[in-house]
Amino acid sequence: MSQWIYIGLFFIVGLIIPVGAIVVAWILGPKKPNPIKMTTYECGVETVGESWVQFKAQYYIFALVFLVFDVETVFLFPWAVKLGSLGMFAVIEGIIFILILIAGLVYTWRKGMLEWA
Amino acid sequence: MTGEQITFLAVALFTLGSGFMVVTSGNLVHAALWLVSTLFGVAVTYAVLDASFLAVVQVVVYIGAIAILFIFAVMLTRKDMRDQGPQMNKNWWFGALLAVLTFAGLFFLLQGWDGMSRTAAVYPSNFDAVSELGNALTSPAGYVLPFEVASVLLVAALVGAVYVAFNRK
Amino acid sequence: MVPLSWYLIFAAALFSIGLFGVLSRRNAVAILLGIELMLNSVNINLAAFWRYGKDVTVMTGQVFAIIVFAVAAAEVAVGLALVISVYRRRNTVVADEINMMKW
Amino acid sequence: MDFWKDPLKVAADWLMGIFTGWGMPEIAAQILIGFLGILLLISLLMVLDIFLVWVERKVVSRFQDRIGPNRVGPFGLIQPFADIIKLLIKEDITPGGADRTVYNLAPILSMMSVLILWAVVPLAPAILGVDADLNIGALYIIAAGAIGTLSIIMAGWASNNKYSLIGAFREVAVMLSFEIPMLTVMLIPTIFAGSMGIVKIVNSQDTWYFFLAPLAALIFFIAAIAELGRAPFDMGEAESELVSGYNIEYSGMKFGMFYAGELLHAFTFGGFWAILFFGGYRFFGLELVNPLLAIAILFFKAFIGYWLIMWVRYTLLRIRIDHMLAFNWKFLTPVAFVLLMVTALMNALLSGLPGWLYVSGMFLSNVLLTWGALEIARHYSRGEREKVEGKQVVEVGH
Amino acid sequence: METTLIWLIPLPPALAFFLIVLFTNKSKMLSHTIGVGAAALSWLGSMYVFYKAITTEHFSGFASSIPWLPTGLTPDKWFHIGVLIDPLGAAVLFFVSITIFMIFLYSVGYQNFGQPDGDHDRAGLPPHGATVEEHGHKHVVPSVEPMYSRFFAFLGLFAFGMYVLVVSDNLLTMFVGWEIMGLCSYLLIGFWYGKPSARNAAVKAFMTTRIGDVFMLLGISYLYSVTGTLTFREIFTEETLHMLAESTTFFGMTVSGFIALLLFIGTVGKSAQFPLHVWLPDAMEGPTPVSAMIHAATMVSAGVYAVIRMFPLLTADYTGHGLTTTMSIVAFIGAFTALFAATIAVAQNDIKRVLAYSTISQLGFMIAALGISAYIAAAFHLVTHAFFKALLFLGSGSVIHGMEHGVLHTGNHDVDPQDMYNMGGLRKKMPITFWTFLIGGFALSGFPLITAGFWSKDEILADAWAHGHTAVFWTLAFAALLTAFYTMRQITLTFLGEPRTKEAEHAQETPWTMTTPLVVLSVFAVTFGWVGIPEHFPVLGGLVPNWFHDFVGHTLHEVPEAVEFSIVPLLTSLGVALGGLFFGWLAYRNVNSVSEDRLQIPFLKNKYYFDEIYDTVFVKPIYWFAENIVYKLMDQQVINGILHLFGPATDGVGSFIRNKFDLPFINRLIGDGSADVTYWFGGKLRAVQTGRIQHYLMLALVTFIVIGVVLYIFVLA
Repeated sequence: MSQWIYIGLFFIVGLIIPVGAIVVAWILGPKKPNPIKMTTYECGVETVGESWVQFKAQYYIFALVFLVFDVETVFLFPWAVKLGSLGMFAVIEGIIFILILIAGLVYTWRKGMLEWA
Repeated sequence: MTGEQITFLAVALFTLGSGFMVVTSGNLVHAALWLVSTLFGVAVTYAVLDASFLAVVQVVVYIGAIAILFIFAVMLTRKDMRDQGPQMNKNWWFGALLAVLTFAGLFFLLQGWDGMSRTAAVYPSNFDAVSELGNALTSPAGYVLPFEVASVLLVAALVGAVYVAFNRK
Repeated sequence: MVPLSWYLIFAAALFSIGLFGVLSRRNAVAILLGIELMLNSVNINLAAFWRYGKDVTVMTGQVFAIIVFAVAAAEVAVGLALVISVYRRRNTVVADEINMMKW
Repeated sequence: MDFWKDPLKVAADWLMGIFTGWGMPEIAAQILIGFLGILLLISLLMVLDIFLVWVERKVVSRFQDRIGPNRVGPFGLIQPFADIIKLLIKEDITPGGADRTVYNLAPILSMMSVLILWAVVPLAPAILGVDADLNIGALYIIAAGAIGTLSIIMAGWASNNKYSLIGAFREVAVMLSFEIPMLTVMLIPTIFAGSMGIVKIVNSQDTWYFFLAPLAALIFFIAAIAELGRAPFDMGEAESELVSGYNIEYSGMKFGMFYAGELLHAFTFGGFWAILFFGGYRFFGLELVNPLLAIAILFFKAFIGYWLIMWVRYTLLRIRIDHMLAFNWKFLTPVAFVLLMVTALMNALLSGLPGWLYVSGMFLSNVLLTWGALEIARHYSRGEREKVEGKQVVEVGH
Repeated sequence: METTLIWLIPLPPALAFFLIVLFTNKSKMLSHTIGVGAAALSWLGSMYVFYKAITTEHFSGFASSIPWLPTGLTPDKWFHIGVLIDPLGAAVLFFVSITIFMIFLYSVGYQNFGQPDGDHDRAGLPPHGATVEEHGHKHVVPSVEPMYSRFFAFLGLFAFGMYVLVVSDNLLTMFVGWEIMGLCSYLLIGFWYGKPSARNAAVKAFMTTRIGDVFMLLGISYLYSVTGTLTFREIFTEETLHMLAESTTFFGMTVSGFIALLLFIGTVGKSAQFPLHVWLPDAMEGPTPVSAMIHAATMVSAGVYAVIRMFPLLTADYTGHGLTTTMSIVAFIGAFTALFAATIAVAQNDIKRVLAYSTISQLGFMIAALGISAYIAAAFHLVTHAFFKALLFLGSGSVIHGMEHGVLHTGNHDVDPQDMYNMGGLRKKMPITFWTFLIGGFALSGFPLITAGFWSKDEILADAWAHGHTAVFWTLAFAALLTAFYTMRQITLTFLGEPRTKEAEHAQETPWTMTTPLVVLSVFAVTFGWVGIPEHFPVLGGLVPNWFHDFVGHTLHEVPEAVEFSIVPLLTSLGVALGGLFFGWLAYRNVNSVSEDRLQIPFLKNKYYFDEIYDTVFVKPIYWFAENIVYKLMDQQVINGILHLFGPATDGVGSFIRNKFDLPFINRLIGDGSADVTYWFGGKLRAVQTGRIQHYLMLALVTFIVIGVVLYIFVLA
């Protein structure tokens, strides 16, 4: 618990500082908005069409693959912590675990999901 | 009213509030972001519960991966940035009613249970929950099988998801 | 000292909120968001039971919670994939319009 | 109690005395002191950050054979402060279609995600941050990174601009992808130290883990650069195509936050590199002499890391995003996994052997693995190349 | 050692299944190698276990179990699953393993391994034959089954189910095996899903057996809720049985009796007893001999096996005089089925349907035997029957295969190779098949003294007589007469006389993979009877000790004493067997076409119109139901599930009542009432069927809450 109090403090301070900076800037800075300023920046060219661009499915796939591997790797942390004291059995276990991960990776790879475009 | 209690109440209110925003806010990206704050609240709850590992994993997995995935999915499944049309279906009020009923029922059942007012045992100092967790997850006497099966499950999910959504055939 | 009941009621409330989301959102993604809330409430319970259990050194609660993490991840992955594939075929994510499975 | 032995401790005790003297309850006083300490630390970090701006500009100009800032103050040392003032008094413009809340929140979170990293940095044997009994330090780093990722996608989405959105997507995709090898190699110090606690990791580094797992250190370094989104992995803000990526719509202090955040982040990761693989504040017992010295050692190591990052940044060209991701998923991640397996195995096999044998075994296994991986990669890439350009005759010596 | 082995026995076929399905399904060679190899492994294992069993003194069983599911129950918080091979199990394992191994071997030949691919074969249809060029002139040869590998995969899964059922020591895993077999029979009956008849037969079999299984599951759950365990050994303890026998439940039956009845209904479904027998004859749509033999020798025996297993439960409240309700029901159904199926079999012309009905009737024998507590006789007949019926089916398959040769040769495809009236005189063409078939037939009809069938059937009759169940005795005796009769009819029509068609002339003997099993099985069909000769039998009695009796007897707590010998049943069984055979030969020795067959009574030929009855009573209304729902849904506008459910439901009740009163009753009585009811249900239920996940969720939740409240109010409070 105790150390979490300090981490909480860190979060608070970590919020205060940037907020403070921005607020100060907001106070000091001039405020003369005009339509031109407010337009979306496109190298001075007029914005064409919705500023929404078609989302490339590939990004989603990477996020998907990441999600799975992220969870699995996180699973490995307790294992890694205990590895020294548990001996060979645990090692084999973990290796099996990782091999299953790799199998997943290989599948995605073979399926051509890791290709861009 | 000890500090711990105040902390808990604050966190709980924050979490529930964000949770409510998740299910009510019209803009889906906002909903996803509210989900993030809810998840963060839950993470803090874990921290209050001394479940350090869970707290961190909560942030890593949920905020780091799941929330991002949600945001991506929202962007992938929308024609433009803004949502149009109502976000609730016609009989949302009935859903609300059921939710309230459920809560009432749970509450009713819970306060019938004698273990409710139990308070936590003192957290043993120099007790390393993580390595204990490692023990539980990897020792044959513990939860080796769930541990391995979980990885299989995840790989299966990966394969399934990739296949369902994006098979290029 | 916080009694166990607070956590359980907190979890129950979160669960109900999620349930409401699941039952009454039109957007399938939003429904999944609700499911996430419900899963989290379950996890809170598990953690609370671990902490308030007879013996803190028995990690069952946490292990269970971690498995739930895995399940949640799998659920999100597959669920969203389904939503997306539906979107690609039917060009909608509104749950009410995904109702071909009638007979 | 000698002030120079442990100044902060002394200061803390002094404050404690004062506060309790004011009739403040023990616990509250502690918290207040902690708060002040953290405030001090973070303010110093901000100052350091401002200084880093100068360093960066100097170094880049030297790399690019320029002089860099040299007008304001000696060696242009005052330049960054001028910059800060400019940023402060600059009008900050919010684009029309922006989603204000999210738009304003993003830079704050971005900065915060860097600052909170320092919560787990053990500065010196006496000043352990809060990590003294936090047993999940390694994961904490990743968790903070997750918040950073979130801030980026928020910024990109909220500023309602094609470029920023694309930039954010790329940035996030890269960060997510490279998080996997990073996590994986972070497991390796964890294995050696038998704990995720940063302090334990540092304390157990009688031999720097770099010598036990050079490959891991290398992978961590690469992944860190990608996490920071700096060249050659700076797809998120590919100036030539995306102007400046996700933060394109930001101006004034908000932009400053992103900028400063990035610099400090780089420095911090230099620090973590040092902590995980180069013994943190430890330097042949020198750290025991005086905490300040220990801090100096840590910062020195961090600086070296930071300098390497800069070196890479200003030397290498930007890599195309598909190459970048392919590199990660098809090379880095598998290698990291294999490395993890090998390390676990070797660790189990070699344990009990005399230290030097253990170390050399580990080292050799790493070297072999690196060599094998590179060989395979070369073979593969040659195949690819031949698919594209037909058979090539590679003369020896070229 | 043995116990570990027993655990391992079921595995090879399962592994084979997965291997074939996942990896080797491309290569026929590999697939059947794996399949047969797996079967062989299990067979060896079973043989070893069996050997161990018979060599142990006063063998009472190998058992081992592991804790599997934590249950809230005290004192032992775990639900155990395990394996148990007691004498009965050993005997069953013995014949099951052999027969299964034989099927695997046999199917290699039957599915024409090694033949060329068919000219126009499609997956899902039987092979049509392939034309091959052979030095100049082309001629048609059988072509290999397109889904060869899949077939072996299914067989493997089936074998797995059967072994699981046999070795399991508790009702749960036994039921699992039971269901796996149900699935497999569905898959194998519908193996040629290209044929509508096969599809329908598969669905029919599945549905019919489901009816039984539901009851069985009910019985199991009830048993569990009463005793808190499902392990045989724990149920069959004195006090448990006593407790069950003492307490009474619905309809004034004892709990034990009631549970036994429920379980028995499961058996009725599985081994095709009287009300639910309709699926078995149609099951002959599957790839001829193999799936047929699954439905003759192994799987349907499983039903009987289940009852034998549950025998202590069945007879828990049996005091020795006066059958209990359950037992009399069992006895009645068994005896009735035996007779009734036999009568149908007499009029069938399809070589396999005859056997199918004879199977039903023989199973009836066993059930009846159990009903009159003739435990050992039933077990004995189970084993012998498995052997000779397997033999007969494989024989018929071989015959059909031979006939198909003929059909292919003449190229006249509208000649049904299964119709016995197209055969005749095959004894010259396929001698091995003939002799083995003859042995099987005699065994089935209980040819005195030498064949196995005689001894087992005789024992049943003797038991029936000795315990004075004369009704059962005479019914069975008459059934036995008919059995002998139709068997001989079949043999005469198929093998004796002269070929009645060109196809029959060109029939030829089948490859060794098919004939070997025949020979092997025929040996058992004869010899296995000798291990069960009653001591008190004149002359032969005591020459060989009644080994089977002692061995299997030890399954029960006290070995049931052998029945007093009496001359009546002996004479009867001699009479019926010989008489039946003789009349069969007499009546059919020179029948040349269906028209001359005096027994083609439409009533028998159409199996007492059972399919038709079921069709009108059950099937049609269900069609109504479905049609209404679907139709209504079509023009149904967007519904707000729950909201509208409440409205129309009440309104529906009102209109329902109005209809009830408005329409004249007479109209209802002669009009199809059931149809209207279903119509009404459909009309109301359609509101729920919106296809919206959220509506389903809401409905589920509402139900859940309601149930919860009800439970709380009426149970907890």
